[in-house]
Amino acid sequence: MSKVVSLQEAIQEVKDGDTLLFGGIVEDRRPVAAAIEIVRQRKKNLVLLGTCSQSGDILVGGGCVAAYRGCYTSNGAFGISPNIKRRAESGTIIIDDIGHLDVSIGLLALQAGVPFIASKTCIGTDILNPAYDNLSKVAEVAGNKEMLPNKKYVLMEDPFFDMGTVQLIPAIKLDVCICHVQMAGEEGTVRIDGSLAFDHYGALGANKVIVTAERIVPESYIRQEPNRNCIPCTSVDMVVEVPWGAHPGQVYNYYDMDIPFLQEYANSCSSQEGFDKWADTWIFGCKGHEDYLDKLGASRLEKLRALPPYGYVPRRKGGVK
Amino acid sequence: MSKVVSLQEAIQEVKDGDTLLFGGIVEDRRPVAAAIEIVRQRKKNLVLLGTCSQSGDILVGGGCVAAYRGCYTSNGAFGISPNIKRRAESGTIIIDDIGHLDVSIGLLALQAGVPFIASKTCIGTDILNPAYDNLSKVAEVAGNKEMLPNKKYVLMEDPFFDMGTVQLIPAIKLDVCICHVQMAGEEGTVRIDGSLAFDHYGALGANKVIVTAERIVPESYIRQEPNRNCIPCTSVDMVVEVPWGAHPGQVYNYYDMDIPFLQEYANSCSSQEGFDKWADTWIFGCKGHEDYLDKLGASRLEKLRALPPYGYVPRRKGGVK
Amino acid sequence: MTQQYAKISEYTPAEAMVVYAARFLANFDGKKGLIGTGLPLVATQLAKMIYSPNMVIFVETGQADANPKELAISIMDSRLTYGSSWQMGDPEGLYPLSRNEIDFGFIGGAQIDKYGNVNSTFIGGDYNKPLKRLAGTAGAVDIGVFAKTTVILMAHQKRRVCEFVDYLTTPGWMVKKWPEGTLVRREELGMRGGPGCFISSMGICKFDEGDKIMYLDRYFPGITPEDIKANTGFDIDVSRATEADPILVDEIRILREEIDPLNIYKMR
Amino acid sequence: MTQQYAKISEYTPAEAMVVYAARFLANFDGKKGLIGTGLPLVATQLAKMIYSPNMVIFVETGQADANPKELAISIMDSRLTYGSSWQMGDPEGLYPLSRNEIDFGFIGGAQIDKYGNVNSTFIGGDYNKPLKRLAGTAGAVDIGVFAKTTVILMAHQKRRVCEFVDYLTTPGWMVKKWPEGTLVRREELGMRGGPGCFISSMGICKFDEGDKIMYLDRYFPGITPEDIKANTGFDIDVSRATEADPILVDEIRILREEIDPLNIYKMR
Repeated sequence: MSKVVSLQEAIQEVKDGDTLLFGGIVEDRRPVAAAIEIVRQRKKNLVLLGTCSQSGDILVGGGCVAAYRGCYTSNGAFGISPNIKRRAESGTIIIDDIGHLDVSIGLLALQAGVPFIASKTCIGTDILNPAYDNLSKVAEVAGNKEMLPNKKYVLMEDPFFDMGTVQLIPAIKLDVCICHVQMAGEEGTVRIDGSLAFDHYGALGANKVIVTAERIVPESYIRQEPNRNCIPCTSVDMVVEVPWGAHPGQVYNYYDMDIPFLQEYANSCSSQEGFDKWADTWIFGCKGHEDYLDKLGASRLEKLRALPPYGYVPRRKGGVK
Repeated sequence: MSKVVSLQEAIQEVKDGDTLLFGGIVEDRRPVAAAIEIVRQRKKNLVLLGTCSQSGDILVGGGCVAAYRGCYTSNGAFGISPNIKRRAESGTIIIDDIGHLDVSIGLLALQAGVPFIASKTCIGTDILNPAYDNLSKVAEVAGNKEMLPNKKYVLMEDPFFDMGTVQLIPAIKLDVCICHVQMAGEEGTVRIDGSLAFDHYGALGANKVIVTAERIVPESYIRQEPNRNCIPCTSVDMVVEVPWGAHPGQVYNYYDMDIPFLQEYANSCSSQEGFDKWADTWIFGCKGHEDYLDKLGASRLEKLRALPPYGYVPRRKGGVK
Repeated sequence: MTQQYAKISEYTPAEAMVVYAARFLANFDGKKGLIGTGLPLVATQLAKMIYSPNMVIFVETGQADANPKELAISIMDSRLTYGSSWQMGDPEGLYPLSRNEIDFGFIGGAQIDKYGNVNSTFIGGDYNKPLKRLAGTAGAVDIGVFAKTTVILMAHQKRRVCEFVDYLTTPGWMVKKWPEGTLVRREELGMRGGPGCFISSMGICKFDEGDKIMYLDRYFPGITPEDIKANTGFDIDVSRATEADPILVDEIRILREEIDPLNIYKMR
Repeated sequence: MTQQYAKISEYTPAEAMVVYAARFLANFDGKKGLIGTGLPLVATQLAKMIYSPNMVIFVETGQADANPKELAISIMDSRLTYGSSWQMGDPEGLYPLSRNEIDFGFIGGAQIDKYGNVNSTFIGGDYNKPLKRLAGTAGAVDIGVFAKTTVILMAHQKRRVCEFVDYLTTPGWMVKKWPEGTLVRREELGMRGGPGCFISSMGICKFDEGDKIMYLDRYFPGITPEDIKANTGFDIDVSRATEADPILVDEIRILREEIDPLNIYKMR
């Protein structure tokens, strides 16, 4: 059964107040086109999980995000994600910091269908500081309260291996997971190259899974090598073909970062006016993703195309200069 | 750095009393050649984890195993694993039954480096029956007591999602994990086709990892597609090239089951004398694995070779009859 | 398929059991099932071929939407990999259960009691020196805990269909609350799901909505409710039972010629 | 490489920091390191090229034994995948830490205190309305908890090298015991590892074996211990310090020409 829909149709399934995880991380394999469509459809009060870098920061700038729970609010070499930075510093977004292993283990619990997992992950740090525990504030704005645990964590003594005090980490539950990937079959089977980030955990446990893919291929083709696939069709609800769907980020084996675009984003978005102007050009000034691509121009995109066998654009062979 | 050694050298690293997990499951991708070498080297008091099917049952027949903790003591269509069946029914082996998700979650905890994970896995069943809890007996025979938890499980109320009583499942720790795989690089990077069974969890957390592979390839070749690899070289201690190393079982993309051999094993081993006779022929009657292969004969093996693209021998196209 | 009926002498009890199970699976066309080892694999292969082509098959060795071209010999058979959407390992094969995604689980076993509890661990004697050691849990405990409903397949014999199992491997409707081992209804332990149907070599049993005790729903042609009473280890209610529709010649033909031509599963 | 020394005017403080860090990594040739984002990636690339070719690099986005042919721009850069032994995702990238396999972690940060606690979450103001919001934990908390030793890289400024961090992201030697937040030695919470070395833009600091307080071990050429005291937010012990060996012309040349020719990391 084909699950192929348009980007607009897919994003209509994201509801105000949903808890949401984007696939990819930093500026790699981020579902940027999907994020732009969410802003275009003016979704509200989303709870962003995991990290807030390229795609998440666009949502924050677009006023779609009420709260964020995660471990990373930076666009890597391009600086702290500018929109969430500004909103954090003005106290106009709820942030609940957890660790990178916390996110991993919370999503692992989701994937494995277990309520919690013990670890020493954040012992000794301010992640466990009750004064900074914003979980209940996050739960207040979430549309579906059941997505959030009753408590941020519980401390107990390890009864099995004498490891001392350990932290019980609850599952991170998701209304929606949106992944951008290299290849998907029309029934939803997904193949990813490069880091899987959290995609292979989040997509297996989210209530609704939207996949945007550089290429949609016949399901029979992608099933020729089941060991190479990363998300089963049984976990995917909608598939959308979105070439260059992670631009200005990179997609291993497909294209590299558009560094000037990323720098321009970083510079523009230090103020809300700056983001709004950027959005006027790249979100509201485009009817959809094809318009966005035409505005970028084919020759600009061609320069970003990854070189085999490396999967990126080597610095010494043209490309980004 | 090359980690390639001989099978004899590799198995010398297995110590009496070790807790041991074999890769693969039932009669698929089982390290049978490695099991035979363990019997040949007359290891004692091993604690077998996970399942006891083809390779494990040979160890039990060979008198190498003092205790077993796991979820499956059957050779699938070929009946209950005959040696462990006989030993169980005569009360001469310690068995501690746990569930299949218990094994999965225990090894997941090992892989993730966490002490325990909560689940409702065995709630309501005799797996949790204190009268059948043989964990302390298993710990008594284990060489390295730290491999086993203080308790089999702990019950507690779920503090996060109101799921009621849940079972805390401790990590399954391993002295040794032995996997038989399709392909390994000389530095230890592993590629598996077909089910990964528990290999991708066990090998990541065991203290010592021995990989037997149908083919050892240049490390640079196997690294051309890191996404296709299943165990990183950093987790592997020794690599041995053992073609047909899972015979009489199957290896996806390489060969199918040797059904008459499996049936003969099932029939022979209902008595210890039967196993000993089998062992005289196939273990002690062979100087090593090459001898074993020559005894089987090249033409017999050729008939088992998998047909692309299926990865097995289709019934309607010759092969097993 | 033609609607021509097979004579009772033209098939074995094992074949009848598998055919009726395949028919029952028509209820799950388009649904997600986790299929255990043994005859459930055979019935599923037959069902997928004729009654529920859109059934989505998960296997506990990590295949999602498996589409085996030929009958698997065991639960990790290479035949299950080719054509599947995704191939990981045993843990990933079982997580769909604990994530509550599985509509039905389908298992065999050695003993079933009137509450639908199933035993696949040991029969008789003591745990540490059993009369008969069996395969152990495999995924049967996990299916019984997590699947939305469970279908059980087992030969109908007096010692197999009993008052209470010797060892409770797969939880049915009345289970043990630890540490005391008190018998309680499964809901009391916060467990969903439960056994929906027991298909035997003689008939189909279901569980009363109220007291959750097994009753006879259908008896196979050539078998009487009295036969079933005589072969059941507790006083089974047969008052609601009717005869099952006869087996078709084509069902047996497909089972023998297409599904298990080599008689690997020794059904005949 | 020739042993010709570079003049102080021929490199920047950021370059000095990276070069001394790369030299320090010679201690970990053949060892397993988990490398954080930012300048640690640069120093590691340089070290792998000249001082510790057999260092085994893990990255928190799931590469094992990464061998990037060119400098990664971020922690999930495609450049980290090609040539690695294994590529999974973030969880698998971090589990080697929790499995206690990682010999050294290597991180940046925004603030470090005399106990080696590192802050990469916020500076000034309140958690809910900070003066300066930072990147958050990423893997820094996990490295600080689990690596056998931690190496920290950060510009040396009075507000950055302080008495106690505004937010304790990466645990050093004196950490907070919850629920009260009492300061305790990390061993008291059953934590192994701990910060081994802080390499700044002015010198190299270590931690006293006894009281675990930071002291100056080396100052870079052109910098005096007094400069460092003036740029440190607590009264740092400089009595044990000696001058570091000068930087080599070749180190700077390789850093500029081979490692970061496009000056992506703005070190110059």
